Amino acid sequence: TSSSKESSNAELTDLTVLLDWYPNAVHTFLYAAQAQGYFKEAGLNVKLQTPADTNDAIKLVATGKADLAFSYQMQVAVSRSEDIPIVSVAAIVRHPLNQLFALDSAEMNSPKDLIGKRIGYPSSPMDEAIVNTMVRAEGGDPAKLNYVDVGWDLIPSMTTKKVDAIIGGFVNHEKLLLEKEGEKLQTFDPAEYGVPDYYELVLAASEEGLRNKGDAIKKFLQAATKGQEYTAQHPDESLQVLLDKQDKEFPLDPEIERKSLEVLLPLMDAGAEPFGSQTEASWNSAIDWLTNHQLMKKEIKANEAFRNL
Amino acid sequence: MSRGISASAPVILFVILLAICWEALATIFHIPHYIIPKLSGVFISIGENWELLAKHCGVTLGESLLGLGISVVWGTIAAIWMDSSSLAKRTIYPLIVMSQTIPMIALSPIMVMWFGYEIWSKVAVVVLFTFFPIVVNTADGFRTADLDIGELMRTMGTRKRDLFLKWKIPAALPGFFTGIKMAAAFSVVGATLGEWLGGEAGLGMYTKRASNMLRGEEVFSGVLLLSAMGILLFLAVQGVERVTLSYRKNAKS
Amino acid sequence: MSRGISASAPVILFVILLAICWEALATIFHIPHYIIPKLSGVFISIGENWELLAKHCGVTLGESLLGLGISVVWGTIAAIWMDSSSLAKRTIYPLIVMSQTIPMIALSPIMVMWFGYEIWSKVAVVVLFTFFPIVVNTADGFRTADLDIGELMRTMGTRKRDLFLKWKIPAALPGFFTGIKMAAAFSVVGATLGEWLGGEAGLGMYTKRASNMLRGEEVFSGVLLLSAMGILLFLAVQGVERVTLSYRKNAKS
Amino acid sequence: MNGVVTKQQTPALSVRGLTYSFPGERPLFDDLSFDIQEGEFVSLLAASGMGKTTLFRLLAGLIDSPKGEIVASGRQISLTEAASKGAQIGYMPQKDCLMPWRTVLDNAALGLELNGTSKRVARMRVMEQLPLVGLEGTEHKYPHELSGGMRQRVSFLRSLLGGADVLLLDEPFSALDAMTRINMQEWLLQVWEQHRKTIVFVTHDVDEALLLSDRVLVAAISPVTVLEEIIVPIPRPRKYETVMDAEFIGLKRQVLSLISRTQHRSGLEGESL
Amino acid sequence: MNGVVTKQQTPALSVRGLTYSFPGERPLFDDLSFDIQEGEFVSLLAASGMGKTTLFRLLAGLIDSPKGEIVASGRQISLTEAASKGAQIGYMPQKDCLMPWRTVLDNAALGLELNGTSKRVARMRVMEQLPLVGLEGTEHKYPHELSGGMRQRVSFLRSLLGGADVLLLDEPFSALDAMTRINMQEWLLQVWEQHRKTIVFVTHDVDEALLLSDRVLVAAISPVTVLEEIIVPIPRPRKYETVMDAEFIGLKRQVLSLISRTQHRSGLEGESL
Ligand SMILES: Nc1ncnc2c1ncn2[C@@H]1O[C@H](COP(=O)(O)OP(=O)(O)OP(=O)(O)O)[C@@H](O)[C@H]1O
Ligand SMILES: Nc1ncnc2c1ncn2[C@@H]1O[C@H](COP(=O)(O)OP(=O)(O)OP(=O)(O)O)[C@@H](O)[C@H]1O
Ligand SMILES: [Mg+2]
Ligand SMILES: [Mg+2]
Repeated sequence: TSSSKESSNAELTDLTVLLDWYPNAVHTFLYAAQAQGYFKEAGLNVKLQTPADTNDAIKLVATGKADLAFSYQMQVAVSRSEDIPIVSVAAIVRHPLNQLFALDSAEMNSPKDLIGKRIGYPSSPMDEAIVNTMVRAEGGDPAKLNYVDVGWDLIPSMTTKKVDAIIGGFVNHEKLLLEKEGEKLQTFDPAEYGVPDYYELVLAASEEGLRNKGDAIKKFLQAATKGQEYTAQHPDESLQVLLDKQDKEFPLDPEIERKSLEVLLPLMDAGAEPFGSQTEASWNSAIDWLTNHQLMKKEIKANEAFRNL
Repeated sequence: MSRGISASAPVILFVILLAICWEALATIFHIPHYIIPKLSGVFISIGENWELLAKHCGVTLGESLLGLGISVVWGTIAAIWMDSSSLAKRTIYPLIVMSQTIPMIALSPIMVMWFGYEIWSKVAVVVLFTFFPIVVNTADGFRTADLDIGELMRTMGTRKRDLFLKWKIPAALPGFFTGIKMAAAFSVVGATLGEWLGGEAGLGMYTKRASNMLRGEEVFSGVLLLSAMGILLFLAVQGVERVTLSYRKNAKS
Repeated sequence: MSRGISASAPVILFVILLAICWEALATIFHIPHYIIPKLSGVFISIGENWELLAKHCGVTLGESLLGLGISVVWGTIAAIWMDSSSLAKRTIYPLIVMSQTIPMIALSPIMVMWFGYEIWSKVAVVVLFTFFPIVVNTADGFRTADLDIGELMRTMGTRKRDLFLKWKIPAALPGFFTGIKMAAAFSVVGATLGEWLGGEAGLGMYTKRASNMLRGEEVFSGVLLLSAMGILLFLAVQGVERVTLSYRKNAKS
Repeated sequence: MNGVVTKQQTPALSVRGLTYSFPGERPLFDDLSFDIQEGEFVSLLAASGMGKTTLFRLLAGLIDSPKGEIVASGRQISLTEAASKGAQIGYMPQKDCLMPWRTVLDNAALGLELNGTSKRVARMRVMEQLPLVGLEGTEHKYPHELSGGMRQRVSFLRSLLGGADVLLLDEPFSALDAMTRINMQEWLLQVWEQHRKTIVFVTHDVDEALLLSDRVLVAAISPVTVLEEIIVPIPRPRKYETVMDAEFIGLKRQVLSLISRTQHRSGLEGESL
Repeated sequence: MNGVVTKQQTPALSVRGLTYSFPGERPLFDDLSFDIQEGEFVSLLAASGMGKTTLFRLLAGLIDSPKGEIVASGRQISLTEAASKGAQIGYMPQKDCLMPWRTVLDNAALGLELNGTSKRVARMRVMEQLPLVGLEGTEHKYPHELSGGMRQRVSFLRSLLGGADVLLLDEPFSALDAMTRINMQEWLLQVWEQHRKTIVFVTHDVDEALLLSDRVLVAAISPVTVLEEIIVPIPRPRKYETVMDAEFIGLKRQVLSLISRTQHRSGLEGESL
């Protein structure tokens, strides 16, 4: 594009962004921004990197090995209570993606029906707390739930009937994959059953990073916002950029990613607010919920956990 | 006894030194506690959670021992079989090598499908980790048994059983113990990995959960205990070896 | 050559049988393809993606070989050191055992911190996997060198260097090769695991992503290639061993 | 007793048309035939490297010979049968082949143990015999703590206690001093006479061969096609002074002249040193 | 040349007050002192298990003795020094100690190689000497393909080629037949005379000891406190017929009477078999 000429001679600032997972539809806006030259225009040289998991990503950002990392609102809160100095700078996906799944054949009407059944979850106490809340909201006794830690194998554990329901799967990924396999699913959104309607995906920076590279991060967010706007307007073109990029490493399934993006776009939309903006209310409710479930080692202040740049 | 202590003095000193370095470096270089927590913090965490840790220790130890036991029994049988039949050797050995080249985590759904989320999936992983060193080293022990002694026994009209009991087995014992020592060290890692594939209890699950909750001290207290468990298993086997192969000790002095 | 083929006939037959069973069972029992795909599907997937797979193969092979090379060099040096000084032995050996008892994935942030996301973090994992068998087996080889030959050489006024070159090294070679063979099998798993800790390329990354996408065929094509790579590395080392230790072959016939 | 008596019995060992060579080597034996009678004491003399040990291994069924036939006590010897046939043959190898993980006591008791004797009884019997081989007090030592000659004696004791009727002894006394050797010879003859064993004895000591044997077999030319036979008609019990007798010296000269025909770079007897 | 001449030179080996016992065992040597003169050929006779091999290992610096002093060519021998002192002493162990991964050629060349001789030259020299030990044509065999006597000869050749001035030979010919043994003896004497070596020779063969040596040292009583000395005044070159001479027989009787004092369950010479 024409704008790339102007910035090509200017000094570019390096910015490393750690993804939450391998590149997929949720990252489309970054690839779109990259392709449209928005980052370069903003004087940035953005490097996207896939870590082993988001726990690693947060630590690497906190130690300055990377500038930004995709993380989860709950994870940022817990990190801060563990004295890991990171701050959420943008809410990327504004609603829970992590929902409770059961096979249609399990014939559940409410999370309460889980009592006496087995629930698979991926080694995270947070997931247990979510289901407990959902069951309690329906008047059930969470103490009667059977949890099975299924590690990495959420889907196989359910389809081979080792468990009756799973928590930890995302509506924009696991659900789509299962449907593609011909399995009918029931999903229960935690937000509808007493869990705060938290931000699923956020971008986190370290306190130190904000001090030193605050400007660059701000510019990055502005460019990303443009990327998101572009994606919303041209979802297919944007997605194609991602798919083409990934073809060289590992081909993504275009059908799945397209559906995923369809699911994601409304959940990423901040409405009247600018893309990524966060509210103290959301943070307060998330922190309260975590505190109630004893998932926080110590109290933290909501207004320190996030910053709208 | 006192000799054992003086023999292990260097490594004890070294470990203490290491511990001091750990604490000092973590303090001096301000290494973030969530990357490497201070050793003191780890010990405090162990102290606070010792009841829970003891329970999880027991679970992991049980899985390790069970898996190790199965590997010892079946590994020895496989080694014996491989030694007694070249057909078996040419079939089993490549398969065992193959089993080691398969990145097991890729097969975790299969493990779970076959063995479920009970103790058996963990035991299966332990077996996968420990079978190989036992078979390889025991088979090696058999293979290097002094052929002249075997010939001599054959002239005495020795039955196959006695050839095994009185020639092959004593000759293979050193290799067998080397194998079990290696397997003992591996078994704990195997159990940990097994727990990561899904499990309710055990130190592996403890560290994974702690890691998901970003609690560095707890992760490291789990790791420390796992490592200690592995080393203790190793030392236990070494102790049995020392007693069993006492004739070798003399041979070296 | 023809002898080599007839010697490996049983295992080839067995593998073919295994392949047929795989295909048949997957078909008959309707096992979901993302848990165990049909073998034919796996081959089709390999055929479709072979260019990509070849690229990833190259990456993983490079990591494995680099790590293996480093382990061979440093493992041998460590074994030599342990053999020449009992202090070193009593210090290094427990540390090496310790290193094997630590569930490495628990330390992945440290690996990444120290070695970054480039090839070095993968190589580090490979080294962690392969160092141990090489050190243990080589040290064992040194330890079992015939002391009488060593004594004889000492009376000949042999310098330390020659004692090593002409006595210890030839005596340790069989153990050394056993160690490298085991390490070769492990190296590929190490590289895979390293890639799981974060990487852009390699068969490990390929299988991990495929597994996340529920693409069983692609997972298994990665696994199959990884396993083949491990076996080929193993066989390559075995080939070198056969040539180097030809005197032993005679000793057995 | 002497050689003439035993001649009338059935052969304990019978070799017919034996031909053998190690793969890729010159043949060691070519169409060799000979008999050892039951109860006979036969010595085998041949230069180093001519195949005595190999012959013993063939007789003991440790190597299969593609050509020729070896019959022990009426039974064909072959590799596959060897393991199952019971302790028909007691072989004392040239190397001592002691088990490093067994003490002197348990090494010597091996043959008895394998015969089905209980461990306790086997040990008791060994303990009784240890003084006879001059090893009293060493029962709890391991082989690496023994001198060469002591190892040889343990090996010898093990073979004798094995209980086989045919003994193949491969240079059993080569590492022993004169005195110890005499004791061993004495004891061996005692066992031979009491238990009516058949003994084939490899030695490089011509005096020893003549003093102990009914017959001396000499292999002179390689490949061995024939074993030259020298019957020792000296009556038993023999005395060590016998070596000075004219008859003995005559036999010795005969043996030495056979041996010196060996196709071998050879010094002649009486050559100057 | 004979023993009397060499007496006037400085000792090649000097042992003073040597006391040694294996840990937890009865002492083998107790305050033992003796000298070996430069250029001397000395044989050592002692019953099996009395400590000949142990003495050699002490002399070669392979065991450290806490008590007593061993001086070779004016230099104190100790364990720590042994490795660095260069090939002062050529030790031929009782076991052959051949390297299983080396051929006959390379095993025999070991000593030369370690002396700094190039591999090529070392091999050439071995190839020249192989016929002298009757091993021509076996140069590419591995030790396990050799007979016991052949292995012993390879080991002997290796020691001789090592180039040391003092040779400690521990039963070098025990596994050899009479003819081969004579050749080896001949060759050994040749080397000894040509290169002015000092040789200490362990054997159980009294004739061999007397025929080869300037002096015979006999250890009769264990623990060894003294080595009885018998000087062999027979002029060189000696002949094998010498064994029939009265002088020789007298010496032999002397040696045997010394040996028979050994505190050992002993049969007397001339006892009936
Ligand atoms: N495993 C083998 N492979 C090849 N050749 C062999 C093997 N074993 C022995 N030989 C050869 O066979 C020949 C006879 O060996 P054998 O051990 O039978 O001799 P021997 O008569 O017992 O000699 P010695 O008196 O030295 O013990 C030798 O030339 C030897 O090199
Ligand atoms: N490593 C050892 N540990 C304990 N005792 C030993 C050891 N080596 C040898 N001995 C003992 O020392 C004594 C002398 O052994 P040595 O080998 O020196 O005898 P030798 O005179 O060479 O006998 P031979 O003529 O049988 O070779 C023997 O009684 C033996 O048991
Ligand atoms: Mg022989
Ligand atoms: Mg000795």
